[in-house]
Amino acid sequence: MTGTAPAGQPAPTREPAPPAQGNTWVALSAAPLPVDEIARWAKEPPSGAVVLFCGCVRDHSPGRTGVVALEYEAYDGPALRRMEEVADAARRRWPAVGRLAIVHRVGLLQVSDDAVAVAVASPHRDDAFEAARYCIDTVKATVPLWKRERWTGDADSPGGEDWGTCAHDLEAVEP
Amino acid sequence: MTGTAPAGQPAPTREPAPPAQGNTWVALSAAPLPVDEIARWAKEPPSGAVVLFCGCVRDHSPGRTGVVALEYEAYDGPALRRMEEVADAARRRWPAVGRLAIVHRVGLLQVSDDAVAVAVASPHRDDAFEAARYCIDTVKATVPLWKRERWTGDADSPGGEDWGTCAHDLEAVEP
Amino acid sequence: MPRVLLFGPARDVAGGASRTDLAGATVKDVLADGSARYGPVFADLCHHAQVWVNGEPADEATAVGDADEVALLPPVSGG
Amino acid sequence: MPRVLLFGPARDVAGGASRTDLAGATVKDVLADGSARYGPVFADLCHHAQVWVNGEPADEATAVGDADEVALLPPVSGG
Repeated sequence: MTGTAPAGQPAPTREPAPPAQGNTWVALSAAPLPVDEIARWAKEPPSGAVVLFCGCVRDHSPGRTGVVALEYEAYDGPALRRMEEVADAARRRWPAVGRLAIVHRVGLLQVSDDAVAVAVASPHRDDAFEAARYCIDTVKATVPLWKRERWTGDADSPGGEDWGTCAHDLEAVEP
Repeated sequence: MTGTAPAGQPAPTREPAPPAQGNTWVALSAAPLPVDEIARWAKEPPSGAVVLFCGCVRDHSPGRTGVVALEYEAYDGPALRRMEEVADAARRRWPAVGRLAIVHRVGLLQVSDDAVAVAVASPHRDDAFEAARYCIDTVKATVPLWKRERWTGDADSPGGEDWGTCAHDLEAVEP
Repeated sequence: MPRVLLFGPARDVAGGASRTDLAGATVKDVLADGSARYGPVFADLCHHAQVWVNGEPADEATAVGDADEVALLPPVSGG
Repeated sequence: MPRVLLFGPARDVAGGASRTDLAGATVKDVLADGSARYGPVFADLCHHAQVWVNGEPADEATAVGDADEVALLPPVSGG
């Protein structure tokens, strides 16, 4: 149940590192997300505001309590390209944005592990907040990623494992 | 030009640490903000979303280029109380919010140093984004804090040091 | 035969395989071959899933050959 | 005499001191004493500053005594 890496598609980086150059850091990570490093990387002298969003594994989901683990899989290459499209679309909408990171975890996660991190830096906080919100909303709508949940039972209900509820159709990134 | 600690008012913590109990971490810090620790502290099992905002020192400000340092001073005790009022007001508006941190730096800061960090965790990201935005906006409007800027000169203009521009009247925290 | 990638719930209706080979010169044919092999649950999933060819959204009429990668993408629950 | 705390630009108009003692039984009297001592720049700043007594917003009529802390808070530029 690991991500499938079709011929010519990069597999998820095990330990994502900041890009050697450029203002955009997009990655899939099979290792725990380097959230501290992402937040630090985002900050540059002209930036007065950095917004970091972390989506992390909750101990519950709609209709399920006692969630203990999640497994994420991605259609790796296309997922990375969609994440890059999201970053580009955010820059078109908020041109003042400086550094921008979108990093999504794949593989097996425990409760409180970070599943996705978005960081946006900009001179002013309006842009950073709005662009970060746009990025996470659009990543969730457009990136081919699936999540399988595992939960424990109790006296009233058995434990189990199944795909996430509330699934929705993949959308395209609006230009 | 350090913060004035009137009798009975706590001075800023040199190295702020997470509260021993409770879901709210409010502090003034004379040391660099422990941003990584703040983001980690905010996360709990029921939280699916953490939004961290960092306001940091830019290399420019309205009408000033080459800013190299800032010095913040607070009316310590009342500033802390106002920050606590902001946290309480955020919880009234977004009751699902879990952990919430508001930590502001005082003293001398260099470019890219964090001046203020806000972290908000909640089960869903709507609340975390909105409450974080509310907290930073309301902190800036209501907390008695002043900033002095130091900038270098160039061929056309001399360097200097003065209070921040764009000053505004202190407001009360709306209930 | 095009390589077919099955993601998320799509694997459940194909015996757990994450990739398979199905015959067909168009996306429609490929899906029909999958339905013949894996049964009505597979056919039903196809109605709700998107099909991408070589990493880009495609439709039923898209022509596919041996060098192509067809991916079956059910609704996502990521993030 | 109440203790008077001067913040931010308020210090600049009082010779750089961050605290001073000024005489007066009300906020208004205290500010008048400051204007007499530090001159019209101080008086002018008072028109734009807030005055808090013991850490809470006050107004000109607020009575103050020896045990009280009067703070002069010019417009803020924090954050």
